[in-house]
Parts: sequence; C-alpha cells; structure tokens
Amino acid sequence: MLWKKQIPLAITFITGLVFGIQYFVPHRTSENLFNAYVDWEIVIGIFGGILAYISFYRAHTMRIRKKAPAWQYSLVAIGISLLMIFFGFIQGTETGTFFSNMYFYVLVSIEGTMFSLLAFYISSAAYRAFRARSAQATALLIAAIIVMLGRIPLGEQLSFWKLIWSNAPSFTDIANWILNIPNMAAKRAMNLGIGLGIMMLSLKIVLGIERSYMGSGD
Amino acid sequence: MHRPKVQTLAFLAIAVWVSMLLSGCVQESTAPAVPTGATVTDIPADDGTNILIAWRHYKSSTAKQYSVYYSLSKDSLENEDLMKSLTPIVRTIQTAASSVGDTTANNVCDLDYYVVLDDPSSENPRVTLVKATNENRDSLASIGEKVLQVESELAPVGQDELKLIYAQGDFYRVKPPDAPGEANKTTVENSTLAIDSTGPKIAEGTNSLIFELGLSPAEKAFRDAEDRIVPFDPEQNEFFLKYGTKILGIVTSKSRYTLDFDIVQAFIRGNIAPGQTYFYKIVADNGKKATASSEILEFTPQNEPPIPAMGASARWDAERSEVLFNWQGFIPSLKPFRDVREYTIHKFTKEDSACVAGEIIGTYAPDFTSAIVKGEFSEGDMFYIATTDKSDQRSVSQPFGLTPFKLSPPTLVEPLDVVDFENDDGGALSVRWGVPQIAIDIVAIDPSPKFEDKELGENYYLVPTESGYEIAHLEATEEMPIDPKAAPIVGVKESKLAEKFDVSVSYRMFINDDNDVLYAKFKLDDGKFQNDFANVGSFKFEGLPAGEHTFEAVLLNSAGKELKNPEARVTRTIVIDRPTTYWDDRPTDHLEFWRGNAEIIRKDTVWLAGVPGFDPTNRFTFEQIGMSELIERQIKDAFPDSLRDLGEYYYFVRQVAEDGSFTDSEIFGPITPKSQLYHTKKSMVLVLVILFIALVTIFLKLARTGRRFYLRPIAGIAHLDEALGRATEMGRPILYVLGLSGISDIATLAGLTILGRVAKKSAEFQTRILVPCVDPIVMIVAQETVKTACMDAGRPDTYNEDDVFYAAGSQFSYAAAVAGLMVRHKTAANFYMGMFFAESLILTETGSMTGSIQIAGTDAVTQIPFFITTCDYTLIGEELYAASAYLSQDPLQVGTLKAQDMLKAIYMVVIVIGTVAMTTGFMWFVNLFKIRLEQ
Amino acid sequence: MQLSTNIWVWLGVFFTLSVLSFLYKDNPFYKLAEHVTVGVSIGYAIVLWWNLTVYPRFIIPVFENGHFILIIPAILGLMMVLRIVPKWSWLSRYAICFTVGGGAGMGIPRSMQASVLRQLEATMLPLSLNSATGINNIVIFIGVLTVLIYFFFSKEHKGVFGGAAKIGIWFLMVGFGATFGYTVMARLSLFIGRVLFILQDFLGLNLAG
Amino acid sequence: MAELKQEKTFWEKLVQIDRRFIYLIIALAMTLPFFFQMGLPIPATKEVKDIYDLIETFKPNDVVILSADFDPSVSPELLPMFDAMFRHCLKAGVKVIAMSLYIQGPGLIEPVINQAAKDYNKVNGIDYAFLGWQYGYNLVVINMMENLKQTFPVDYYGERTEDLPILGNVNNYADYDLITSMNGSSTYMTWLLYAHEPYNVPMACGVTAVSAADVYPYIQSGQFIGMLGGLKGAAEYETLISEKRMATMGMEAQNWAHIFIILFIIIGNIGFFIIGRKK
Repeated sequence: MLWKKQIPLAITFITGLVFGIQYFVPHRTSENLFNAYVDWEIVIGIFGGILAYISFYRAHTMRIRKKAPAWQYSLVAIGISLLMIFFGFIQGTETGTFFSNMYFYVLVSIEGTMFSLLAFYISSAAYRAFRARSAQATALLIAAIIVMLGRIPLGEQLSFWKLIWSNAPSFTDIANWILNIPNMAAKRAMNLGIGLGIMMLSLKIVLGIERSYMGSGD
Repeated sequence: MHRPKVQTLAFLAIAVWVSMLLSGCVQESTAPAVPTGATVTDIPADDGTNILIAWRHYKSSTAKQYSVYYSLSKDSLENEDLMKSLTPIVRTIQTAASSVGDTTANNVCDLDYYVVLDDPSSENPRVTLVKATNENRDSLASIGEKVLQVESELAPVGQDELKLIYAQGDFYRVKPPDAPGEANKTTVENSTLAIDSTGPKIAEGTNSLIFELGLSPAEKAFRDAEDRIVPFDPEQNEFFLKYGTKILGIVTSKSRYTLDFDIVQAFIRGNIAPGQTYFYKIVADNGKKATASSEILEFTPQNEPPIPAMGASARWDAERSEVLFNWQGFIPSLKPFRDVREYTIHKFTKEDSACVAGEIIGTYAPDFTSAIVKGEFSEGDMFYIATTDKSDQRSVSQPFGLTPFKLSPPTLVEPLDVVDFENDDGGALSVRWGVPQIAIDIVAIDPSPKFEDKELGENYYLVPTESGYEIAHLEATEEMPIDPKAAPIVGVKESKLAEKFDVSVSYRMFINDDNDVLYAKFKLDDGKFQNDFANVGSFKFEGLPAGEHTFEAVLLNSAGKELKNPEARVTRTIVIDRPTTYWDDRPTDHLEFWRGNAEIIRKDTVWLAGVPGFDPTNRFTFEQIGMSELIERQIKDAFPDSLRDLGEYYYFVRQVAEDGSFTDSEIFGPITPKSQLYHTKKSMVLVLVILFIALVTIFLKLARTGRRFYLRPIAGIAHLDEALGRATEMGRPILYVLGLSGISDIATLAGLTILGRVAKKSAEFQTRILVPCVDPIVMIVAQETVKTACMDAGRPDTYNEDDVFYAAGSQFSYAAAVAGLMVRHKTAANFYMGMFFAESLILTETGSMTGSIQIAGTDAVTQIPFFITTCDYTLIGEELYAASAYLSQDPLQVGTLKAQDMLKAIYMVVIVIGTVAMTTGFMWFVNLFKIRLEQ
Repeated sequence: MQLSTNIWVWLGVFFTLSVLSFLYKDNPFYKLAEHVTVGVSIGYAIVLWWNLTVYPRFIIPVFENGHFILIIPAILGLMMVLRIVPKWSWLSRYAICFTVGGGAGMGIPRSMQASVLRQLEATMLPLSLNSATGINNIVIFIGVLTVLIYFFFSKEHKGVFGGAAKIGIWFLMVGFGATFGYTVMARLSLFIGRVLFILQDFLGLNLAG
Repeated sequence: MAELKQEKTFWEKLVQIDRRFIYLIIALAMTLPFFFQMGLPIPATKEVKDIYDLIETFKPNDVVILSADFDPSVSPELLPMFDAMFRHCLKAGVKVIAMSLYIQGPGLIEPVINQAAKDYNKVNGIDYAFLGWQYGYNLVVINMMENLKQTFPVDYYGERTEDLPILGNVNNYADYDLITSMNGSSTYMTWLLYAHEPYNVPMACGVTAVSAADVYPYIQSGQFIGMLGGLKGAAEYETLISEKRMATMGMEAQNWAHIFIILFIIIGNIGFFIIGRKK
C-alpha cells in the first residue's frame, strides 16, 4: 500500500509544490533545479516512448496469434512498420528515400483523406440536419453563414448592397467584426472558465484528489 | 465474410512494397571531387597562431564533409594510420537540397557552341565557349567538344555515364524575351514639369513627377540581341541578372562540366606555433565511405609585429593645458585576433629618430583609442604612439605634432547609475542613465493621389545627374551615340496637390527600467488628449485638411499622470501642404561603457607593463563592453556562464562629444550581481493563485463535511426526463453515447453520472437503453453504472449486459456502427454526453433523420455548435459538469463547482472595476494586472 | 496534362480512393488503409525517435560526454514501460507521478498568468459612445460579463441576473456560429487538399496558370 | 400509419433526397472550380497582415522560428501556411528555423522546405535551419528558451547544431524575434504559457479554421501578434508575398463549396418549416 500508493502520491505532491513555487523564484538554484528537471523529464519521456511501441506490437501480434477477425490487417500493419524501420535506418530519411516517400505519399494521403471525409458528412448534415430549431439556433446559423461568406473571396462580390451604398460594410467586414468583437467576448469568457477547469484539475492532481492518471489497480 | 478476399488483398499489398524496394531505392555512392584551389592566409598582426585555409567545393560534388589534417611531419599525412591519430578541422557542407531529380536542362545544340579547355590536364581547367562559324567549325571540333545542354540547375550526381569535369568559368545564357518588358517608373519628388521655349524642364515645385521610361539604349541592345551564351561582364551586372540565366553546368556528348563552386574556409586557431612549417591535406568525404584528398601542402604561421597606430592626432587646448590624443588602434574586423598588450604615447625628439627612447606620457590598455593628458605642452612638441604586443614586439606610428584646439568635454548625463538587474538569477548588471524623454515622427501622405498626364514630344530622355535628373532631347547620330544611362521617356504624369492628407504620428520613448513610464497621450491642434492605451506607439488622423497643424504629446506614468520633466513633452507645429515626413532628432548622448573585473581581465590577459592585472583605481585596466544605442537608455550587461559569479564588478562610463573630446564618470563599484529570491512582478499571479487554492480547499472541505450547497436547476435535466417519457410512449429503445475519450476525462465522468440517472428512470419505465462504447474501460464502468441504476430502480431484471457493449475502436468505424444501430433499432431518444470529436456530425445527422429526440452535452467547444443545430437540447460546456454535480450531489463535484463559481464572481468584479478605472483614466488598478516579464 | 509516372503518386491515389470508398460503406480497402497508416506512423515514429532523441539526447551525452546522471531518469523511463507487466505496473507510478506532479505544479501559476491575468487585463477597456472602438469595447465588456454570468451556477437565472444570462446565451450563439462557419470551412479545405493532390500530382494538370 | 402511406410532397421528397446525391454535388463543387478559376482578389485581414508586416521590418540577422506542430490529418490547411511563411522569411532574408513539436511534423514540411530553398536558392544551415522534432512538447519549448542547441543537439539531417553557421549566435529566447506555431489543436497555448509569457518572445500562430475562432481573445490581448486562420489565412499570406500557390488555388474551390453548403442549409430549413407546418 505504502509503496504502491502513498509514496507515489507524495512524489506528485512534492514535485507539484516545488515547481509551483519555482515559478516565483528567479534565484539561480531554482533556475538550475528547473532546467535539471526538464532535462530529466525529456529523458524519461524518451524511454516512456518504448511503451507505445511495445503495446502496438503486442496488440497486433496478439490479434494474429488469436486469429482474431481480419487478423491479416495486423500482419500488414506490423510488416509495414518493420519495412519503415528497416529502410529508415539503412537508407536514411531524406526526401526521395523509401522512408520519406512512404510517409509523404502513403501516410499523408490516407490520413489527409480520412478527415476529408468530413467534408461530405458536413455537407449532407448541412442539408438534412442543421435546423434552426430555436431562435438561438437561428442566430447561430446566421452568424455561421455570415462568417462562411466573409471568409471566401466571393463574399466581397456577393455583398450586393454595396452597389447602392458603396462604403457599406461587406460580408467580409461584418464577418471580421463578428469574429473580433462578439465572438471574441464569448470565447474569452469561456476560456476563463476552461482555464479555471485546467487549473482545478492540476490542483486536484497535486493535492492527490484526482488519481485516475495513476492507472487502475490498487 | 470476405476473409479470402481480404487475405489476397493483404498479401498483394505486401507484394507491392517488396517490388517497390527493388525499384530505384538503391543509390551507388559517387566519389567526391578532389579539393583544389587551396589558399592559405596568415592572419596579419596576430600572435602567429591563426591560419585560414580556403579551397573550392563544387556544388555538384558529393562531398558532405571536409577534414583538414595538419602536422609538423610530412609523412604523418602520407601514412593513413598515422593520419588517424591527428585531429582534423572538420567543415560539414550544408548541401542545398539536392533537387528531387528535375533539372531545367535546355538543349543548345543549334546554338552551336564548343567547349575549349585552357589546359585539359589540370584538376579544374578553365572553360572558354566558342561559337562555331563555317570556317572554324572543323578545327573547333578537333580541339573541343560540342555543347549539347547548359544547365541552370545542377543535376543530381551519378545520373548518367558522362565524365565529370570540375571546371571554372562564369557564363550566362541570354535569350531575347518574347514579351516586351513593361516600362519602369521613376518618381521625382517635390518638382513640377515646366515647359518653356527651350523645351521641358524639371523645375522646383511642390508636385511629384512620375516618368515612365523605356529601356535605355544599352539595355535594349543587350536584351534584343540573339539567343547566346556569353561570359559574365560585371559592367553590365544588372542586365545579366535581369535577362540572363547563370550556367552552372555544361553537357557535351562526352563529359559533364560543372562550373559552380563555393569557397570553403577552415580556421586553425591556437595549437599551432609561430614560425614552424606545417604540412596539411584536405580530405573530402561523401558520408558514404568514398573520399578524395588534395595533395600535401604547407603553411608557416608568423607572429607579426602589431599594426602601428594609425591616424594619430594630438589636439591641444592651451588654456585647459590638456591634450586630447586620438588614434586608430586596430583594424576592427581583425579584433578577434588582436595581439596588443598596450599602447604607449611617447614624446618625439630629433635625437631619437628611431622612436625607441621617447619619454612615456601615458600607457593604455588595448581597448583605448583616445586619451586626455594634462600637463605643460608647447608649440612644436612632437609625439609618437608605440604599440606593443604580448611577445614584446613593438611598432611605432608616424610622429605627429600638436594642433591647437578648443576642447569642449560634454557634461555627463544625469542621472547615471549602475544597478543590479531586478528579478533575475544574478546573471546581469545594468547601467542606466537619463530622464524620460519623448520624440515624435510625423508622416503625411496623400491618401488618393491624382495625376495628370503631360505631353512630351519624341526623343526625350531622362538623364540621371549628380543633383537628380534632367530631361534632354537627344538624337542618336553616327558620331555621337546616346549616353547609355539615359532612358527614353514614354510618358510623364504630374501629381495634383491634395487638400486632405492622412497623417500618422508615431512617438518614441527614451526610457529605462527605473523610469515609471507607461505610454504617451496625444493631442492634435486644440482637440482632446487621447491615450495610447494599447501601446501602439502611433496615432492616425485621416483626411486632415492641408495647412498648419500642432501636434502635442506627453508621457504618462503608471498612475496615468503626466510626467513633469520638460523632456517628457513635445509640441511641434508643422505645415502640411504636400506629402511630408518630419522627424524629431533623437537624444544624442554617445556613451561608452567600460567594465573591470579582476577575474575577467586576467582571463583575457589584458595586462599593462607595470600594472599587475586589473586595478579598480586605474581606468586603463578596464575593458570596453559596449556603446549606447538609440532608444534604450540602459544597457544590460548579461554575463554568459563563463563570466558569471566572478566577485566584484566595476564600471565607468565615458561620454564622447561630437569633436571626440570626452568626459569620464567616476568608477562605480564594487558591485556584485544578486540572485533574487522572489520575482516582484509576479505578485499578482501569486495573490490569485493563493486565492484560488484557498477557495478550492475551503469548498472541498465544506462539501466533504456534508455541507449542502445551492446549485441552480439545470434546464437540460428536465428535457432528459421528457425525452425518456416520449421513448416509453413509443415503446422504442433509447441510445446513450458516452463520447470518444477515456475514463480520465471529466466529460466522460459527467456523462457516466448522467447515465446513472437516465438508466434508473428507463429501468422504472422499463425502456431498453443501448450504450455503445469505444473505450473498454469506459464500457466496464458503464455496465456497472447501468446495473446499479437498475438495482436502485428495484428492477434488476431489466438489466441486460449485452446492451452496454463495445462497438468499435476507431473514430469513424464507431460512428458508422452507432449510426447503423439508430437505424436498426429506430431509437426514440439519443443522448450524447461526454467528449466528442468530428464524428458527432455523423451521429446526430443520422439521429435527426430517424426522427429521434436528441439531447447532447459536451465541453468540446468545436462540436457544441453542431449539437445545438442538430439536437433538441444541448448542455453547453460547464453545464455538463453542473448537471452531473447537481444529479450526483457528490461533494467533490459540487465543491469544485462552487469554488469555480466564486472565482468567476471575483473575475466579474475585477473586470467591472478595471473597466471603470480604465474609462476614468484611473490607471493604478489596471496596472496591478499588467505583467510584462521583459526579455 | 500528363499522368504521373511516379509509382508513389499512384500509391497515394490508390489509398486516397480506398479511404473515400468509406463513404459508400465500411470495406476492406478502408480497413487496409487504416492499418497501413498505423504501420507507417509507428515505423516512422520509431526511426525519428531513435535518430533525433535517443541517440543525440541520451547515448551521446551519457556514453561520450559522460553525463551518467542521466541514467537515473532513463531508469525511471523504463519503469514507466513496466506498466505493461501487471505484476510490476505499480512501479510505473513513480515515473508517472514525477512527471504529472511537476507538470501540474508548473501549470497552475502559468495558466493563471497567461489565460487569466492577461485575459482579465485585456478586458479592461475604456468605454465610450463617441468612437467605434469605444462602442466595440462596450460590446466586449457586456459580452464577457454576461457569458460569465451564464456559466454561474450558484444563483438561479431570475430577474436582472436572468436577463444578463439571456444576453449571454446570445453572445455564446454568435460565438458558436463563428466556430461553426470556420469549422465547415476547415472540413471542406481538407478535401480540397486531396483534390489538388489528385489533379496536380497525379493527373499532372497545371492549375497555377 | 395512414400518414406514412400518404403521397410524399415535393418538399418531403427534396428533404429526404439520397445523401449520395449531395456527396456528388459537393464533390463537383470542390473540383470543377479548378478548371474555371475566377482569380478573385484575396485581401489580407489585419490578423494576417500584422505578421507579414512584422517580418518585413526584420533585419537579416533576426531569427524567426516556424514550428509545424501538426500531423497529416490537417496538413491541407496548415502546410500552405508554413509554405507561405517559410518562403516569406527566405525572401526577407531573415534567419528562419523550422522545427516541430509533433513527431509527424518534420516529414510533412521537409519537401516544402526543400522546394522553397531551391526556388530561392537558399542553403540549409546558412540561410535556414531544419531542426526536425524533439520529444516533449512543453518541455521542448521550456528547454529551447534556455538553450536551443542543447534542446536540438542535431538537426533533421543529423548534423550537429553547433556546426550550423546560421545558429552561430542563436542560443536562447533573447535571440528569437518571432515564433510562429502552426497547429491543428491548441498547441499554441503551450507556446503561450512557456515561451511568450515568461520570456515575452513575440508570438504568432497559424491554426486550422476549426480552432481559429477561439484564438481571437489572445490576439486582442496582444499575446499573439497575429493569426493565420485556415486555408483563407494561408491564401491571404500568399497574396501578401504575391505568390499564387496551394492555398490561393484552394480558395477557388472553397468559394463554391461554401455557397453550396449555405444553399443546402437554406433549402433544408425551408423544407423543415414547410413540413413542420403541415404536421
């Protein structure tokens, strides 16, 4: 118990306290302490990295051994990762190498496209789901539309009223105003709240109230 | 299902890669070019331990790294193993990204040029390109090779089988451009175009003229000549850059000539002894085990005597009976290699024409280049300055005489002080001087300049002259061709005077950290003063009518009060009748800063004959650390780690006047920089942090001790029940989504709390509840939650473990799975409580298509808008936590929430007070919250 | 227009299409793409991890410059790896606590400065009715205050307070509207990026003209 | 039940139209514009111009750090930003240092850097440095404020950073004149917390349009000099450096995509209300 809980919590508390105070102390010793800590952290993290890699290979070899449904994909994943490592070390990582091509043409294509699917979902959602259900939702949609018009070159052209009154604000101007004034205000208030939340979490961690980061088990 | 298909696919994929490995992933390593053209430069007037070696690096060479090996014995360079023992000077070459393969090679066969080498045997022959004519073609073919391609961009090495030749030559390909270049413009300010009997003139005036110019004859000739390859001609530099493309490589049927090389330099500093003869060798390495080395060469560093003092002068002020000596001690660019121990000023006498025995007037450390000597001098006195280096070599300046002069030493700036730098780790001291001062610059521009076209006849040229430009009417004739600099005038525009101007006034504050100055406030004519709250540093006035205007600016202190000292206020009245720029002249105190510290001075071995090391009472043992810059009225003497913690530091400041005469301050010190224990500028942060911690701990305590707090009812909860009711009526299941993130996420936890409530109610109504999960741990917890909820509702029978299940691992697959779920089960109500990402769209869209009631709650700011537009009700951000706290009444959650509320309340109060203070110009409160931690 | 001859480009297109096929329904091609990504990114990560961190930041300092002290954090790092061994997983807590604790401690005052103090300061603006800025400042003032009120849970939204909260929700909605519009923009940009890839790199069209 | 059998009205049909049809429309809306480009001007907004102007005022020895803190999933938006700013820095002849807090960053920007370097024939290590990636997010930031070369012992190509001429006298925060982080999440907060606030290093950021709206408070408070928001931001920057590249082209499609989305929303809602009234 002591070794598995109290001492770790004590460590959290002490490091937390020390580096909370350190912020207010410009003294050389505190500087050195801080820099030393950072150096250590980096090394720790570097080795922590192993964790991710091991668990990756564990997970996939497991699936292959268990012949889990569609286990062949795991085979692909592992095989390719090994290829990457092999060529990364043999051939280097400069442009034009297998390594960088794999990355730039394969990985970028896939990940880029995965999220570009959203372009389609959002368009169908726009058509079928985005509804002005309430006054507020209406306000939201209107603001959204203005911003969308304000952020494209065409927005200027579409500000038809400028034909009559040439120095009236165009969509772009209105959008900029919305973004810089009301939006800014709303977001600031929210950020203040969010900032509080973050500090709250940190404090709970230091005080040992929040422990989920320690992982499950006794 | 489609297992076989998948299998084949997978292995097919593997096969694709294996094939790819074989395709062009292999590079053979070409040996780098032999380093050539090595030159040795011995640094003049040094202590003979510095040598600069330079050689050619051809950009197309594969060399990645050059190592210069040097040794006293020749054979240690000839013998590989011995060479290993030497430590070379290494220069890595930062190869410009070798292009991914595309080279803008262009074929020049039909231009019919031939490469001729001056001596083909040499390592880097010099290339001449000769255009073939019918007469000489055959002879050329015999001595040279026909040029097939010229490259303006180097091809990657080892592409073709051609023989690589690293040659020299500077050629450009010049093609007549197909498009006629557009006329270039020249503007002549403050003038008008006067046309009288003699023709047009550029006369004094308030307008500005814009001349559109055609190409000058010379440029036209260069541009329109036929497609050609010409050796570079510095005379016509800009033409070459404009119309030519540099040739870096020449390709013939046999060989590939590379012309483009950099000069690489390597310094050998220290660890060589003067007078010795060293052998050296340059080895190029391509990083792939292939090397090429130059032949063995040699150098002999010399310890030259110092450079004699130059431009020495002695200015004599008879009634002050002072002489101001000035001399140019050392060539600034050679400072790092300076080998000087001291300067001595001697009396010069006829007898001592060799300048060895002159009576010494003064001795000065190497940093000094001027001195004021008191004493009785008489007409015709002569002096010379001797420079002695560390090895007692001596060189003397030309003898020079007194020149009568009126010395006017400046009065020292007030106040002047050296202080420990605040809030640092004891790594810096700071010299500060002067009182706060302001200066303004005024720029008036014509917002919408109007021009009218002026008519000029044919053959008018704009000719640049010393004073500016003049217009000349020229006719090209055989005997007198047109001055190549003159350019034909295509069109002239003359500006009309504007009535309104856009004026921007920017101000400069000359201050240091000891001054309490915030920013300036500003007044135009007799308008109201306006403050520069945002520290923009400038004010703009649009459409200011032409005429006389008065600008007034004054500095304010942190309390928003005007500074009292006169320098802190400017009032300028200027006439704006044309685009104008007005500049206040800046304060001109020219200060030199001198530092003395026993340790450092020893380190740098500055040492005067007779003076042991550093002497705090003797200015001449100080070293100069810098000069005053324009704006900052302080310098921060920040010590690098090597100069830190060296005990006591001394300073003095020398103020130099225009005429070179100067005044020295008293010597400040001893000062030792201190390492502060508390950062004074962070006090406000400290206060808030303490407040924060206090509130949180108090409220958590109270909540733990069972104190119930009031929380306002959250509208969302009512909607939850309503939706449940509807689901029960329709007898369809409800869907509860906990979001994508893990158990440690507050949102997920809140989601689980609310799930408890929903599950309980649904158990009472006997409505089926589906909970698809992403995170296995979340799933387990969810199962527990639902189970207990059913227990509490007294209907354990309604709990069905398979309804809380693992749907899919990855974002989109999960979305797809859940969407499918909605469609299959026609869920009557969907709840989304937790952390969501882009997938929220897919879910809610399907939900709204299946016509189910949807209620969402998340703190994912970017997803909230989509929930609001697609769901019937949305718990926004912290409302989610609030709801969960409200339902659970868990002391931890409630306490947290209350503490946050209290802090929000404080924020609100601060904002209100602050705004009032700002509006009423009541600055001190606002300044409590201003923290700028300076660099 | 000429079709790319670069096998890699073809590969890129193949995977682009495999992923897009998900629009129709979840299918083997999509799954393949999904796993290829995982494979590539892990391989990529491991190589960079070694080249840029382990070697220069640990091997060199320790074994060449002899900063043996760094072995201690290395051990802590390895303890972190023990997380995957259930029996020893508790050892990982020492490393984690060291990291998390320090991070949390550093975070509090810094967030206080950056996202509270500076923000409060920036909200203290001079109000006035006779200049555009002045009026904007009023809007900002009201906006920030009312939204803060909306997220204030210790008092029921009634009377003046309720009114303020109502104004607050409108500000929120405009703010979310902005986010909404921008987000739509973002999503579309992503696909446009892929279209450009196919048109330029694959079909070799010169669009810049 | 009876209702369901009833003949569907025009609006109901319209609203329940097959989603694939919508996909097709939007796909066309994002592809065709490239063949009929309008080349509309893209005037720069203040947030973007401020960054540009600042860099314009820089002298040759000033240092700009561009941190590409993103991965491929958002590169279509952020890579053009990096590209434009990097080119501007090369053009302006300032020292520019490219780096990344995300391990996937370097692979993305390397080709871009090479291309730009080639176009302006600048040399790695002399005109710019490419430090690649280092583990530790905020730790890296903290560390490099104190000592750059210790934080990045080697650059992306494995050269020792001591040997890079460009880094000759670039050591710590005092030498950085502008830091710009392009990031797809809220990594800009890391920079704000650990670079701008304690050391007052001027900061700007490039963010995906998704988080663009959240950055305005930090611009207004002066913590950021400016911001590039999404593809538009990048396009604006390209206009400023007068180079028509990826982003500017992208805007051609963006135009129509937006128009169609807006049309969808409007039609959808009209349908929604008409049907609503009928029920």
